[in-house]
Amino acid sequence: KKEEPPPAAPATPPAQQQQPQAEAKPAEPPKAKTHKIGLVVDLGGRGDHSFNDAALRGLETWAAGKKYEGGQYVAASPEEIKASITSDLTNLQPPITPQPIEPQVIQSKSPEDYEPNLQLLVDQGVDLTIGNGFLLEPAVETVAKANPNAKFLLVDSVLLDAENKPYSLPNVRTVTFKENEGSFLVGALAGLVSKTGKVGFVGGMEVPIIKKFEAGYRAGVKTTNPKAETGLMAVYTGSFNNVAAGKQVAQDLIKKGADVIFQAAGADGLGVIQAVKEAKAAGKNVYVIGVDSDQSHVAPEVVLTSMLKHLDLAIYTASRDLAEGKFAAGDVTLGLKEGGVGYADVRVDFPGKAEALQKVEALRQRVISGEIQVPASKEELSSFKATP
Amino acid sequence: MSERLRSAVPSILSVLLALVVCWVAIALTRDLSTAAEAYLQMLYGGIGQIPKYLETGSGALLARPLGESAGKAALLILTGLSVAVAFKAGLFNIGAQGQMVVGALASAVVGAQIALPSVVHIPLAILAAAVTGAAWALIAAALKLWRGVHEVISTIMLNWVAVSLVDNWLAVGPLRAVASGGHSVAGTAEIHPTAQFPRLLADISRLNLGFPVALAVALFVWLWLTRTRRGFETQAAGLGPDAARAAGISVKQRAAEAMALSGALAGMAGAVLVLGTEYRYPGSLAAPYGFDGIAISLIGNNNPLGVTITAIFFGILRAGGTRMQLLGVHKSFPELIQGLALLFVAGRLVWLTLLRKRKSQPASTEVPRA
Amino acid sequence: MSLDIGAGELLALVGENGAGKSSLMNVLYGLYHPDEGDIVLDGKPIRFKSPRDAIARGIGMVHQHFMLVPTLTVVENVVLGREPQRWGRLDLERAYSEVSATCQRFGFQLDLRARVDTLTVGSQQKVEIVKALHRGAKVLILDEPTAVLTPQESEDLFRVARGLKDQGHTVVFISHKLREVLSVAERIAVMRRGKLVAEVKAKETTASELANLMVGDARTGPAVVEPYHPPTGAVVLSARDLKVGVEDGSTALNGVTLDVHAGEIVGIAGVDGNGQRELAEVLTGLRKLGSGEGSLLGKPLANLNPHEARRRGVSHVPEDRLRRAVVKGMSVEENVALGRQGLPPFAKGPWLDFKGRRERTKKLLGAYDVRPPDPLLAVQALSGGNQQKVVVARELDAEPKFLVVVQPTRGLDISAVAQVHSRLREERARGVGVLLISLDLEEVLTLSDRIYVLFEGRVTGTFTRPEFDEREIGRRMLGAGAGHE
Amino acid sequence: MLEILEALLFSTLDAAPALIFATLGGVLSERAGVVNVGVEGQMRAGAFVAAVAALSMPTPLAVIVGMVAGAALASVHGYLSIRWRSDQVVSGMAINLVALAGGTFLLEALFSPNGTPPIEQLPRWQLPLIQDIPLLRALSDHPGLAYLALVLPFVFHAVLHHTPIGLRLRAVGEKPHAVATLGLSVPLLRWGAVLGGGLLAGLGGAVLSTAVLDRFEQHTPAGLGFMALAAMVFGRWTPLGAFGAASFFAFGNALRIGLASSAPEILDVIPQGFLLALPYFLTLLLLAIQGQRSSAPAALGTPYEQESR
Ligand SMILES: Nc1ncnc2c1ncn2[C@@H]1O[C@H](COP(=O)(O)OP(=O)(O)OP(=O)(O)O)[C@@H](O)[C@H]1O
Ligand SMILES: Nc1ncnc2c1ncn2[C@@H]1O[C@H](COP(=O)(O)OP(=O)(O)OP(=O)(O)O)[C@@H](O)[C@H]1O
Ligand SMILES: [Mg+2]
Ligand SMILES: [Mg+2]
Repeated sequence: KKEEPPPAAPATPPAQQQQPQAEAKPAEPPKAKTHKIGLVVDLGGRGDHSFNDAALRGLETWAAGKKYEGGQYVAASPEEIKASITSDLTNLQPPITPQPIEPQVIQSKSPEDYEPNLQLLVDQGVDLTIGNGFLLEPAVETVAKANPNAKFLLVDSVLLDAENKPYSLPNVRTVTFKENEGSFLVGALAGLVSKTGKVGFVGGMEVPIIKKFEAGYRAGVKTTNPKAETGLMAVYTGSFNNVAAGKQVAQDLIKKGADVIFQAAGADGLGVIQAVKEAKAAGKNVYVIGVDSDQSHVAPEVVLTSMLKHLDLAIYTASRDLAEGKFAAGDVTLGLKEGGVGYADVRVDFPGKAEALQKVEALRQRVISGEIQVPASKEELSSFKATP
Repeated sequence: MSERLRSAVPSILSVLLALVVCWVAIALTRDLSTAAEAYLQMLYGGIGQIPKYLETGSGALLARPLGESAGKAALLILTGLSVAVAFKAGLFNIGAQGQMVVGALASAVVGAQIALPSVVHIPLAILAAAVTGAAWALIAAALKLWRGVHEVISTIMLNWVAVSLVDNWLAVGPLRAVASGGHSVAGTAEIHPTAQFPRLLADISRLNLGFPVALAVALFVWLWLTRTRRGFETQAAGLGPDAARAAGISVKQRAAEAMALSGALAGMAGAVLVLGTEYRYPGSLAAPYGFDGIAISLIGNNNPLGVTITAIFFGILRAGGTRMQLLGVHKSFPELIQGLALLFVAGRLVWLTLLRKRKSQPASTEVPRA
Repeated sequence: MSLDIGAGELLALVGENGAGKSSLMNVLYGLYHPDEGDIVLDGKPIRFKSPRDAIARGIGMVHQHFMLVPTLTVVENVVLGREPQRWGRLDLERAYSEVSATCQRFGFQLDLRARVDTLTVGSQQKVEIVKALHRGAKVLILDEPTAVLTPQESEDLFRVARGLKDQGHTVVFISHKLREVLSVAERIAVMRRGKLVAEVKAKETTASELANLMVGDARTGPAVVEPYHPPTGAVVLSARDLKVGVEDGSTALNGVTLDVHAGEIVGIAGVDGNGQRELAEVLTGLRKLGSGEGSLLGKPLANLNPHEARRRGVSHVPEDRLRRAVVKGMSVEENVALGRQGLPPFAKGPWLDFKGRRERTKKLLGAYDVRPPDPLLAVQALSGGNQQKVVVARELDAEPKFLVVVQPTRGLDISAVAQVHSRLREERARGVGVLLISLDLEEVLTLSDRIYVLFEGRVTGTFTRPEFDEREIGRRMLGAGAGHE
Repeated sequence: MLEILEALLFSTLDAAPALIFATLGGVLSERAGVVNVGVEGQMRAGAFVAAVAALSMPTPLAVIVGMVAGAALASVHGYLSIRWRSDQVVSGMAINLVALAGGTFLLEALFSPNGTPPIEQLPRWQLPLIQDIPLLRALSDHPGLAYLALVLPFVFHAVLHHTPIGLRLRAVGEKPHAVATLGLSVPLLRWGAVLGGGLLAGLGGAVLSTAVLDRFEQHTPAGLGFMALAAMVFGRWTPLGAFGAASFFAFGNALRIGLASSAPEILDVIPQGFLLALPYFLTLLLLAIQGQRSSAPAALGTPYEQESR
């Protein structure tokens, strides 16, 4: 094994990079061992304001205390780190603190690149390799089997065998989320906020995971505003990378009277936010609910809240575990109870806000207590009894 | 031979110029040493970490990158040949992407839905991809030959139709893989192990049957084009349709054949992807290999040997380009080099004029137009 | 080369194909640029950078190949480039009135609002002239204006030309038709191989003197008198009442009946565009027969295709060399193989036989004196004459039973012409039936044993060598005798 | 019902302008006889540069800068295809690939891989009278360029058929040699058309990043340029036909979206993928029925050589 300098340090002459670790290691103070953690993001890439940015936040900002600028890492200030932590995690114990960790992020251009990219990180000698997104499941599986001594974290999927049945490997930790539970709460809020009694949902491609968002969302709306659920307009854009398509879909929903729209559509979702922003500017009273990350910064005036999916927390936790030597394989499922999903601070004002938030909080407790079983699919939804 | 070498000069110069331009681009956005290091890393990523290998003697350090390069090269060889074969018949096939999509899907379906011994399963899956790709391309050929619809337009349309139908319907609808417990999986069901290309170096590397298959296909295309009567007729039909017709060659038939072969090659690229590494249709083909094929074909002078060399070169750049990210250099460089190289090749006549020394080498040996 | 053109004269320019007539006129018109030399207009040397300058100096040109935009109307074509405008808008009404004024002044009758592609060739010719006159041309250059006109239309045209001359215009016209040159022009300039070889007054010369001047001393005197070869063999082609339509719906062949026997050369005489091309295409399978019957080498003519034609033993030296006869971008040897690419020595089964091809090509290049004799050279790198030799060599090497040759010597030099002619005679001696289609009546008269005259898709005359009568053939070529068939 | 129609109309009007401009750009270039498969690349250049420029200048000005960028890329195409008589399809594809990779590179180098920072969007015009009339109010609340897109095809049509320059343009695409013999410069006319086409395609791209969105997004224009080619052929190379075809495509897309929200049952019968493929399929069908040769400019794709006949 060998230790390499930080990936983008320009001060390091190329020659040094190939130095064997034997020389480099004695120079290291044995205690504060720096752990290298590699992350392969899926096709959405850096800067999606959503899924991948959440993962990058967990690794770069939280675990390593760094930010990525112009192709290199610089230290992030404590304020910046603090600002990146959503309120539901501020009281986390122990609090989020940067660890001696060096991130190494690789972006992928196509599905067939996942596997070599993961392998490249393993070859670079990282201590933990993270695959972000269910698209990477087959690749993580293969690379983990080929490198039994390396540790892996698979986010957003469990390992699936050839028949697509879940199984586990001794060197892979997987984290999945109960998106339906978070979606349930934002759905409940949407039902309470909607004045027109019409709410919308915009999905990307019609894949099961997005259906899970829809089911939870519908259940939430049904709980607080049963009428709105029957008229709920759910549209799929057919893509995750076409902002304009998302915008057009949202415009259509707004024209048809929707005043709260929840989007789970990758880049298309940014188009949804755009459409709502423009409608607001034109004098309409409309809101959008973000997804994965707190998307309030994209358009503060219209983002009601965001359904948080704490990939950041999952990655941070795994990184910290690694730094503390506690990293263990296994399947982790994060729901409301575990703080793995939730919703972001509601920063916009609307009549009856306090009351509405109270109701949503009450629902949160009922989900956590197990009183409410949030449906995760269309079938479960049909048998779901809303109890306000 | 020297004649052929001379005709490759503009392409070689174009690629070199593109490499220089991109090097300058890295140097400008970062700094000189990063630029130098980035190219070195790209090379390591493409052909193996030779220094480290010499040090450690671990074969995987060479085999792995080479396997990746070979995988990319196989795809580029096939799509490049696809475009080149159509060119030879005077047709511009912009539809390799769509043909690859339908071919990939077909091989994924055959690989997953049928259980057969490996010796039959693999050829059958490849055949399915080739036939589907050919059929898709023949739509464009039919429109061209019977209705005069320019193949550039029809193949662009067919690309969209293929992607819409496959990615937004079949791959997320009837052919979608289902996971127990509501888990999400991308794409279609996994193919049977019997349909998977064997790995040539066991588990060290992803080097698989795809690369030798692509080379064999390139050899076949070369033989067909330069050694057989049919290939000769096809080239004549492409270069001079009127003269070819007067010589008793059925120009339409040769064009349709070439287009079918072109589609079959693109379809096989899809099969190489599915059977070689993905083991399923992956939901969508994010990389535009079909469009890359255009660049590869033109840079490779539309000739099977040139295409193969170009494809291997860019396969190395593509596979190695990922390593540039270790330095924080952008992931788009291999594509940029390829695009610029094509642009410079499009200015072929500029090169020839700059280089013209021999008068008997007419300047008008250009890409045939349809 | 130097040439003086006087104001207000009617000058004819004659010369063989490729003598440089069009090139010279294009230089005068500013379209080509002279490497050396000057144009002197009204005593002042000038340089034309583009036709714009020439037009501004009152030079107008009607090109050998029409320069009209088919999808535009007559008036649009006429005003193109100097459009009347009003507030930046194209003032079509003013254009109509101005153009019709021009037409009236020079006595043209044209439907100004018709799209040009709906007009007859004659009318298109008029549009071209109006175009030039409308630009105020004082010098009008007409490049082979009568090549595609009916005699009637030609008459009209020359009436116009004389009228123009009377109004003080200078008219230069190029023609191959010596008769009309003599009757119309005042002065005649003769070009040969890019040089001016003579200037004569029309009244002081004769057609044969002109012809001698044109072709040079090598061919002075009457053509070699050939003995008559009565047909020796069976009928190879027997065609009855062939009719063929062309793309624009008109009829190109309108009931042609002819026979070709083994061992004779049958010539087709006629002015360009009277069905010669279509006849050749039908007999080589390139064009579908409309109606009529025929047998070619013992099998029906209907449903012939080029492949089938070649299988039966038909060889074809087409007229449009670079388009139909050779494939640009392929080497000489590949072009030699064309048409027989599947047969020995060019192929072995489905495989190409490179060795056989190379040997055969070398042999042919030597036998036909192609220079340079390099089988690997790109065919377009050969000169036109050498390309033609390659084509002739290839077609004769196939040992045809029936040979269709169209314009076989166009653009060839004298020795090459002689070579091709002797090859054709050899083929006849070998018992091949040869159909020779040429616009060069001289050539047809020299080689043929029998001549059919084509006019507007009909045979207007049949002649056998002992009774060849050049004047009568010429009359038939211009339509005399139509309807006798 | 009215609401649905209104949504449909609004959606169409919002999405159509970029496509209309790009299609007109294609028409302009191709009417002069220069094949323009590089529309996609020119749009991408326009979209990117406009968004970058808008970071430091008023957005309307940035749109113009974006147009110039489209023209700059088109000039590469012009240089290769007019000056050097390169194959026009090849050089068009080359600029597409360069714009695709180059745009990605610059985006990553200067901003973030996913897009530029947000810019100030082009203002939307509230039309005073119709704002409150149901249905008609769908015409209000669009950026100024949307109204330009409704007018420009007619202006283009008028220029093409009623001005000298239009006449010359039509002529040069049909028979360049005829134009040359009249003393007009074929290269000059073609250059003008190619650059004009680049300006229009650049405008189409700029619309995407400054009016439809408020930033350049990494995938822009996501194939819209190729769709513009289809619209151009569908509209038989005429400005009004292009307008109709582009509007039809935009409408078809809006209809698909509208159906999903208004009549979700339909999607159970006809899969989304079918509806997505519909515009392209229809274009193919129409081309198959009418054939293409009839309407394309006769000299399209043929490099012009001065001294040839
Ligand atoms: N653009 C050109 N470049 C080079 N050579 C040319 C070009 N145009 C014509 N020529 C050659 O110049 C010579 C004169 O051609 P030109 O067209 O002037 O002949 P012409 O006397 O008009 O013959 P015709 O009676 O067949 O019209 C020919 O040998 C021709 O091949
Ligand atoms: N495109 C070309 N590039 C290079 N060389 C050429 C090209 N075309 C012709 N040549 C060479 O120039 C020479 C003259 O060609 P050209 O066609 O002018 O001959 P020519 O005098 O017209 O002869 P011919 O009477 O046989 O037609 C030829 O020997 C040929 O090798
Ligand atoms: Mg699996
Ligand atoms: Mg001439």
